[in-house]
Amino acid sequence: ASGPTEGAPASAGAGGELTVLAAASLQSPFTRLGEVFEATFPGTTVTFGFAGSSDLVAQLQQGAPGDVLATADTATMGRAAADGLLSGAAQPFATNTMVIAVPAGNPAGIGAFADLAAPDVAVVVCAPQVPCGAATAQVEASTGVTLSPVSEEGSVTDVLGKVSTGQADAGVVYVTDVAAAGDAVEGIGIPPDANTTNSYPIAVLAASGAPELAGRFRDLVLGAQGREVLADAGFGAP
Amino acid sequence: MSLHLAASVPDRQLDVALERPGGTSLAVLGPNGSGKSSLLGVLAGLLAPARGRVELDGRTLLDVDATGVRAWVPAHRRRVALLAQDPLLFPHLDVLDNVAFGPRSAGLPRREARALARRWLGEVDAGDLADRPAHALSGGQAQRVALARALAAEPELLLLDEPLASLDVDVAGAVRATLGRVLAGRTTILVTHDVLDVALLADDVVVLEAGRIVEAGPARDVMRMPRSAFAASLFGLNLVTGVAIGPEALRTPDGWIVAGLADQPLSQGEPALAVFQPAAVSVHLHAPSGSPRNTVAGLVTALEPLGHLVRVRVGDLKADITPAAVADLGLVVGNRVHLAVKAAEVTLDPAPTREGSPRR
Amino acid sequence: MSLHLAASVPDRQLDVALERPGGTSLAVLGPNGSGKSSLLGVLAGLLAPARGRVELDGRTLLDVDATGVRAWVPAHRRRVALLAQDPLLFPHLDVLDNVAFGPRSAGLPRREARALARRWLGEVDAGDLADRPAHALSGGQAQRVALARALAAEPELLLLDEPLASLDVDVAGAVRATLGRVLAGRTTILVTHDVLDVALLADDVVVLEAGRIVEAGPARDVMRMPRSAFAASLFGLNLVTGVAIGPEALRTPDGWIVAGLADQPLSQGEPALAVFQPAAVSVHLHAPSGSPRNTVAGLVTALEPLGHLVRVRVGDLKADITPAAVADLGLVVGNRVHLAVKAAEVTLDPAPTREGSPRR
Amino acid sequence: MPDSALRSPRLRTRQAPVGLPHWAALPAGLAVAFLGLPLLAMLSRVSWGQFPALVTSESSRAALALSLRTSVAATVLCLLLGVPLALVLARARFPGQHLVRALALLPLVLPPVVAGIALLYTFGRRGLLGETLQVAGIQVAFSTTAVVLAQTFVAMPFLVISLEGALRTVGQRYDEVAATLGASPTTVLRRVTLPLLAPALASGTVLAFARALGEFGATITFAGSLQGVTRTLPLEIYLQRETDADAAVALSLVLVVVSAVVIAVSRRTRSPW
Amino acid sequence: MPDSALRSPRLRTRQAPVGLPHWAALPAGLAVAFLGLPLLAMLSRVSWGQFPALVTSESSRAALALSLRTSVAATVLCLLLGVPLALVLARARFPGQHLVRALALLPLVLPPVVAGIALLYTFGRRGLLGETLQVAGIQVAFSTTAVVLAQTFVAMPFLVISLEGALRTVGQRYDEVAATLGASPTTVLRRVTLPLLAPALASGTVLAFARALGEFGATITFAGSLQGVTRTLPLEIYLQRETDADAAVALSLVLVVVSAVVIAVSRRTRSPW
Ligand SMILES: Nc1ncnc2c1ncn2[C@@H]1O[C@H](COP(=O)(O)OP(=O)(O)OP(=O)(O)O)[C@@H](O)[C@H]1O
Ligand SMILES: Nc1ncnc2c1ncn2[C@@H]1O[C@H](COP(=O)(O)OP(=O)(O)OP(=O)(O)O)[C@@H](O)[C@H]1O
Ligand SMILES: [Mg+2]
Ligand SMILES: [Mg+2]
Repeated sequence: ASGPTEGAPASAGAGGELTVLAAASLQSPFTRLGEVFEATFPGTTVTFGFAGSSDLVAQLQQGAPGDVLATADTATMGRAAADGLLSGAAQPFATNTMVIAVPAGNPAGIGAFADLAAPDVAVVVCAPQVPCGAATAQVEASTGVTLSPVSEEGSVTDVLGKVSTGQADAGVVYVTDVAAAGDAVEGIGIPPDANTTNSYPIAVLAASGAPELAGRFRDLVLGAQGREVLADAGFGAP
Repeated sequence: MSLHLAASVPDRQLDVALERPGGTSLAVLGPNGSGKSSLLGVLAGLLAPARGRVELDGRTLLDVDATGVRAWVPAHRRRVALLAQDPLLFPHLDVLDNVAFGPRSAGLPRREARALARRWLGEVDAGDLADRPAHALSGGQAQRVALARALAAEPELLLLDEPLASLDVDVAGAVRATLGRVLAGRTTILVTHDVLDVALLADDVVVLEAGRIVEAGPARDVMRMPRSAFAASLFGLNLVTGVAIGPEALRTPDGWIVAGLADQPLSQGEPALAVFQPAAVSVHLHAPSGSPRNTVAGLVTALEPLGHLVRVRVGDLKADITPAAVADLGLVVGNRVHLAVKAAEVTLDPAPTREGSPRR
Repeated sequence: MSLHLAASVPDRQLDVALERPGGTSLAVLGPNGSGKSSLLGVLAGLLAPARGRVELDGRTLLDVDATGVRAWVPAHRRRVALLAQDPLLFPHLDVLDNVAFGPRSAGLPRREARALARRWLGEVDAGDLADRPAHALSGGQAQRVALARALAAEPELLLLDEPLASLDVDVAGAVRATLGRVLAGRTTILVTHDVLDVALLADDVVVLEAGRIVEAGPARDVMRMPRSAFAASLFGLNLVTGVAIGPEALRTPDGWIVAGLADQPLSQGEPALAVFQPAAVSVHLHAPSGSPRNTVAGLVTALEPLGHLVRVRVGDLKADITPAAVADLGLVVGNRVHLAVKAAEVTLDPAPTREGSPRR
Repeated sequence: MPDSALRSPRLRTRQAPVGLPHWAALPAGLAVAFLGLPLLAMLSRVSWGQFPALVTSESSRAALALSLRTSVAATVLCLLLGVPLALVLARARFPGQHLVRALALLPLVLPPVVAGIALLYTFGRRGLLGETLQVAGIQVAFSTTAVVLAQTFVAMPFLVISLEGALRTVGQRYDEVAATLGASPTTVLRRVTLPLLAPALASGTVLAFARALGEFGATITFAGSLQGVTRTLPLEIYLQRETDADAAVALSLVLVVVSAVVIAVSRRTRSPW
Repeated sequence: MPDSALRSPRLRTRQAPVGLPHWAALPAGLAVAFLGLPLLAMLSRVSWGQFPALVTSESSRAALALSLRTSVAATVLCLLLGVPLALVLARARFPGQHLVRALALLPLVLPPVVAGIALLYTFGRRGLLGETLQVAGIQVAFSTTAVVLAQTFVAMPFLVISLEGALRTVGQRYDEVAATLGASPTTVLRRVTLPLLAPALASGTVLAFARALGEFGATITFAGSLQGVTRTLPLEIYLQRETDADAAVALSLVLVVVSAVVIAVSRRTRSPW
């Protein structure tokens, strides 16, 4: 089947179009890396498709065109691999850990994870069905603190939204989310022994019409420049 | 070139059959709710009869029998135009475009359709309304425009439902003259409550009562000698029914004996009817001496002006006398009077059968 | 207990003022589009005049002057009921509930309102329609129900816009009698195109033309001696205008000299009018010998049946003669004839001023 | 019989309808196919064995019950506020009317998530009215009330706009007649205007109810997602989808069935003329 | 002047309107407040300094352009398919009519994300029509076409339902008159039915356009989120919100302005009666 680069020279190097499908939380670092990539390989155009990881895999299963896939957890990437969507194995390029997000000024005076269990604190977390919720559950298990959240959201963005507007007193999110959210929220760390680490894998897609170029983008992400940009956004090393 | 109709619409209690030679006009008379508009609806294709058959100039417009619908030409392909009782001008078009609607639908270009519309508006004395929005008209103006719209469609069969009902006297006279000219040679069916319409516009008449034709015949015959109470009342004649008690006399259920002239002698014991002009009836305060024939007593129920005469109503009977006579007699409502009519003024006829007695 | 109205509605070219004693009925006559319905609309509160004032029994219903709206009672608090030209029965209610609408709105419990509604339906001969859905009525049936609905509202001022226009003869007669009874002592304004309504239902008459009152007076005076062409035409009278050439004669613009009788002598050179009955006009094929006064020649434009007479139209003039006379003269449309009227049959009067000449 | 073809246009009613153009069947059929095929596709993917368990699971039942309760409440709120607004927009004349009409459309164009944010800005703890409400002891955040507010906000325009269009189409001749018969504006509204509008009112209500029932973005943003309190069926479906898209589709069928029932009921209560 | 109060009910039109009940102003005002306060709250949060840069960024402009193109295309599709469907539903009688009417409501109750899944099941590579389309060389999913289809799918019911309600409210007396004047069903439709429905048609179209413009869930599922190809303004706003909720709100104001323009235009083209 012909890919999105149909009509363009198939050989990598100068010219070509690249479609990168990436988890929504990767939006800002990947956008920067895209600019870097376009500067390094003049004449290439990188188009991003950002969405939730499971959305992306579902779309690929239904034939969405793409050259590179980067997800926010290994489970969804595993689904893609199982479906034979990948060309070669996926490689981890970043990690993320959990953090407590509180509104600017920390009005409820949260100091540690255990404070979240206080009855008058409105805590929001991700639902266990989504990756960040699974991670939160692990933190609960390892700290022995049982939360009674006022809401179990479907995505980190929703948790963050509640916190940044002051609607909730605290939420459990990824470190990178707090970094991206700016002044509206503050992060309160969870000790590494109680925390969980979640790994971001990247892979070239089997249906890619420009596998070579796709490989170069993957290499950029995995390389030093990629590491730097990702670290700026709060991601940890793989 | 002719129209054949037979239809029964049980919902409306309508069950009629009629046959019209092409190019003639028929007036349909009858009380409110007798089915006149429904009859037009069947012809126009707006009302589907349970059974019936309509043929116009050899085309079968409608054929429904017990086995189902065998033929059905939809309204827009019947070439039958209907002026309904309610003007229903298209509210989103101006007057000119309302009238031009039929010609435009027939495929005429806009300019020509408008020119035609202007002509028809002129015919109904509404030329100056052309540029008005349709909703900014008075009742009578709207009716004139609706009439022009129906005429402008130039149909093979024209159906007019009380076309002149809300027109003022002067315009009604003028439009009636126009219609007289326009309808000549055109197959038309006209529903009306107005004697003048019958006299001036109709070749023939049918009278509907409760969905049945109770009388049918040439307009001048029906006007002269109606056989239904409704027609007699409409044409301002006195009609009395009873049983023949001789070749030239009948007795009413009340016991009144009416003598008169009969074209053919009545058969004794058979139902018969007598018709006479209100002007032929004289009013007396005391039973007139001399021959007591054709005299009946009763109470005056109403006194109505009628041109330069006064109409005295005594029950169902009417007598037209001069205002001077009213004054001389000192008549007021409630007076007991005696009505008399000369036998020479009374026409006697066998009573119609239930289905009416079409004279053709 | 009286009504005062002064209103001008420039959009409808309406500019009228009138004063009514309570308990009387006024017939409003006039050509289509002359503003009759608009006048009722102003009284009912459906049409806002640019300027005007309406007072009913001392209550100010409306007062608009150049400075703005000084008083405005909304329609539902005016106690003015309007029977509009279009029946507009509520399509979602049955007939009985349509009629009961007014009483219910006045606060009557459902049972009583329905009982009242049933009574009024009976009055207009529509008692058997009570349970019909409102949309399943014939035109005349709907009009009767609408009339019952307006009457059932028992208003202080009742406005009727052509209440009998589409009723059949028998029902029209019966309803007219009912109205005569119902309207007695009730302040009513009645728009009509029918002479009988004026004769039987109205105390007084105004004639509107192009939004102005051109004639006003007691019904019997206007019927006998109309001063507007429209009223003359409506009441079937001949009306001729001209300039007085003597105390008891006038000359028309055409040069016809008409002599007659005048209540007060005419002043020479002033406008004057002459009124006479069509029945007083005789028709001749040749100029009658003898005194040539009051004779005019013209072409026959129409022959219409009129009861037991025939109406001969010669231009604007009408002559009623017997069918026998028509046959004797061999009259057909287009004949040149001479019309003559005896001076003793002609009433002369000074012509009305532009604003009409109310006789009170 | 050779003429059986002639009988095909059966006239079922006495009142012969004016025919629709024949060609209208083609686009209408296309529309039906376009709307119907996805339903078919959904049905073909449902694993019917799993279906009963999925649909009767505690979380599903809680979500459905909550959805029904909140959607009904939101629809009632829409009627109480939206009908008067539609009347005022269609019948009154006042300065700033265009603005108000535009305002009534606002929630339609706002992405639901943004609508949720805007509601947070308004009724949230730190929102415009937040403090006032807090002082009054009203806690909107993370409550079922918040769900109802979110649904009302997104659903009201459907009622208002479709009702206003219909009001303009009917005109007010019958209202005038009623007024001359002495009916006060309230009586006119109750006994004439609204009954005459019954079909449009019914479709507007169905639209609003359906929109409330399907509401997702504003709810999750403004009210959160807690089983039995704020997690309506669409939110439940969204969560299910994270683990099993086919299960989410199966659950959506429940919404389809509910909507079918609503339509059936709204048809039945429609006035008969 | 002491009587100035008396002058307040100004009669601006000759046709004196039948008054609305006074109390209607209260709920209508509440409705306006309920719809308007969130807008105010939004406006108060926008950092106007950032606004121009945000709104004119390349990605925003691309998203807005795409949104407008696709929404217009979807609205046209809705009209082409939806108007005939509404006509058939309101005017024709056929077996299964209730089913079709229910079908027309379906996309209303389906959570948009599920609608997107259903569309994928239909037009996706492994969908019902997927193979057929693939053989024909047509790739629907994840293209701009997919955006238009998703928007059409969710927006059509708005047009159909509001139009059907209005059609039932107007009745067909004028259509009958037109037929007796010789107008074919097509002519009747074009010259009578649709012009008479103008107000309802306008509000239905506005509803459909607005729904298409705000569409998010079905688009992201069925079409993806590729800049310039499938990333419409709501998707762009969603992405913005990942990092900066206030930026997302500011961007939504663009949608609000676009909708205001659409309403203004739809008012202008409305027939004048
Ligand atoms: N739309 C309708 N649905 C059901 N019945 C109707 C409908 N219209 C009229 N009818 C009934 O059918 C019968 C015939 O009505 P039709 O309108 O034909 O009478 P008509 O002779 O035209 O009377 P009118 O002189 O009052 O116009 C009446 O009993 C009437 O009540
Ligand atoms: N809704 C309207 N908008 C604008 N002008 C109107 C409207 N209705 C009537 N007119 C115009 O106002 C004038 C007066 O109309 P009105 O309806 O009062 O006449 P009318 O005397 O009742 O006539 P008719 O005997 O035909 O009913 C006419 O020129 C008419 O065209
Ligand atoms: Mg009729
Ligand atoms: Mg009038």
